[in-house]
Amino acid sequence: MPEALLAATGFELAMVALGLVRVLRGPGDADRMMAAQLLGTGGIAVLLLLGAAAGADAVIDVALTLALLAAFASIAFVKAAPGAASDDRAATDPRGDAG
Amino acid sequence: MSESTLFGLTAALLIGAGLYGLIVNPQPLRKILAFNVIGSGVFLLMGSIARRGAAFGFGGDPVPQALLITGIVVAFSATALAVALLLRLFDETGSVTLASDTTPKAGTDAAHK
Amino acid sequence: MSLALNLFTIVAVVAGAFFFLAGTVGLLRFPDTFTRLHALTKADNLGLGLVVLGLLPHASSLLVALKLIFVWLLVLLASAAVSQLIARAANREGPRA
Amino acid sequence: MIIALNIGLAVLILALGVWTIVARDTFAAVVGFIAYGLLLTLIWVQLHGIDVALTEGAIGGGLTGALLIGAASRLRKTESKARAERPGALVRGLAAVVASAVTLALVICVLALPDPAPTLAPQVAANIAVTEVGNPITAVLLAFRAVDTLLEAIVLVFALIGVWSFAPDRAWGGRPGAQQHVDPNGILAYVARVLPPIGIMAGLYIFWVGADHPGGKFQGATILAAMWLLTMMAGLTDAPPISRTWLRFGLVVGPLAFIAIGLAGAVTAGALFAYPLGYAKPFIIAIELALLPSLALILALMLLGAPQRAASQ
Repeated sequence: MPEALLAATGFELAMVALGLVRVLRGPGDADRMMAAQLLGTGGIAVLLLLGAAAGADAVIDVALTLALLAAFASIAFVKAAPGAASDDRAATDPRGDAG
Repeated sequence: MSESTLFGLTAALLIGAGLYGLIVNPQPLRKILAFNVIGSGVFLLMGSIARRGAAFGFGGDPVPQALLITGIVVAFSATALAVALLLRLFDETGSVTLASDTTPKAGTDAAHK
Repeated sequence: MSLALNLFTIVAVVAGAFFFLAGTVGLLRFPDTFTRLHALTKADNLGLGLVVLGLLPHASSLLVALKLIFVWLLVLLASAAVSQLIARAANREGPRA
Repeated sequence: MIIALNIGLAVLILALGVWTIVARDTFAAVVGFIAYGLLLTLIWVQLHGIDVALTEGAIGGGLTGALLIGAASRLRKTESKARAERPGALVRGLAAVVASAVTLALVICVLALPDPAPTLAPQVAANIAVTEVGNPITAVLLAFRAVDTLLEAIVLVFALIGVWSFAPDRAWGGRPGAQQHVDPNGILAYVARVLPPIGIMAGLYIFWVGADHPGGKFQGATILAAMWLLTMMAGLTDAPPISRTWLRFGLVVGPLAFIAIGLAGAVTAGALFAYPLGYAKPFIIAIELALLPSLALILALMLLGAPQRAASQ
């Protein structure tokens, strides 16, 4: 069983590595940030699989920490992006509500 | 090859890459980034040495591992300090160039910048 | 019983891996920022959810199992919020191909 | 299988490290560095340093990433000008030679490390029972090498004073960071209402299990700091003026309690930073409890940077 989990870990890691190409290519800041977000989720999956393969329960706490802070860098990006001050208008703007 | 040797060699390469970036990149923020790469390389080297000291059911020598934790936190504080200095320089002068340091007069300026 | 559980784990983890693959391919191949965001957030969280589901039978205690689910719920919350915020930021910046 | 995985991790982190150095765009380099922190966390797990992985995941990926992203966005305008200052081929070549020499020396050192490796694990294993904590890292941090940890806490306070000292005169004693204008019904405010209660519980949990399992005050305090920062970024709370008495007290309560208990050891246990036999665990927990709010405040305020607004605003 651990072998199968390690194989899955390797596959997830390969996916994370492929997602990195988007960090390199961009083209926009939002694309790069998005790729970092995917890496975060993929990294959490890798951690959980590694922990299960090694039988180390403490690894889940690492995943928990990553999950809590996953949004943090992205929110910092959104707040720092040019035009962020107009965020309160974006919500009433019909375009901003489309999502 | 054991994982401690593998990641020890990785650490050596990271330190080299960071050192190159620290010297070559003209932007101060990039120098801070490069410095962080060097720092993490040093941490990784120490961690791989700690891993070699695994014994008595511990996954690694706990003493260097504990020091690594304090090291990571202190590295963050140093980065925060450097970024604060850089942002103040930017607010004050509108630029973050270090180039003027080559002229003698500005060179004396740099000491208290 | 153990064989059935192992089989369940393998099926769920492989299905999760498939969604990670789908998300990554979408992130790389879709033409602009918003479609890429779509691929990423849908596939990615389903992927992690399936991985978590697959690992549940192997949790050593109830607390560990609950923590696993909790990790997934946190990621769901974070990525749902972040994808909307990033989409808004991209909207200001203008989508790029 | 595990070796292939480790080699994959090593190759990935090297690629990201190099990308962080050579990327044209600073923002791209910073995002690369965030991914780099994530991979480093995975590598710490592979090196059996779960405590270190927790710290790196919380600080390297979360706080440092947010700090650098903020700085990169603000400094974007200066980039094209700075790029022109790139040193010539001679300097770059010399730098490459120096960096290669350092790497080569380190590689030789790594390959020549003594076998069996010297280790302090036996001493820790022999003495950990006296401290009554189950996590060897916590025993090292708060019993065997307590002075290091105390000095580190003091370094953090000094670093924060350093950050504050970059405030312009008019903002001295004022609030750090810009005022946030966020839609109170928007998604950011929603996350900042839902996530912090969960995050505070998780932070306290990570702090509490640190006595016997991986975790502890640094990791817990980082999560608490991140939650507080989240409410500030969403405009639900404002950064406090740094001249507030409660704030200043909160910053030093941890180090002061640490020093007090350390000095008390000279009387009760016959040595500085020694604990009376049988009371080690209560004292260790008391120090950790006092350090937790101090560390959380320091980490959050360091990320906010120097004060920018007068206290009355």
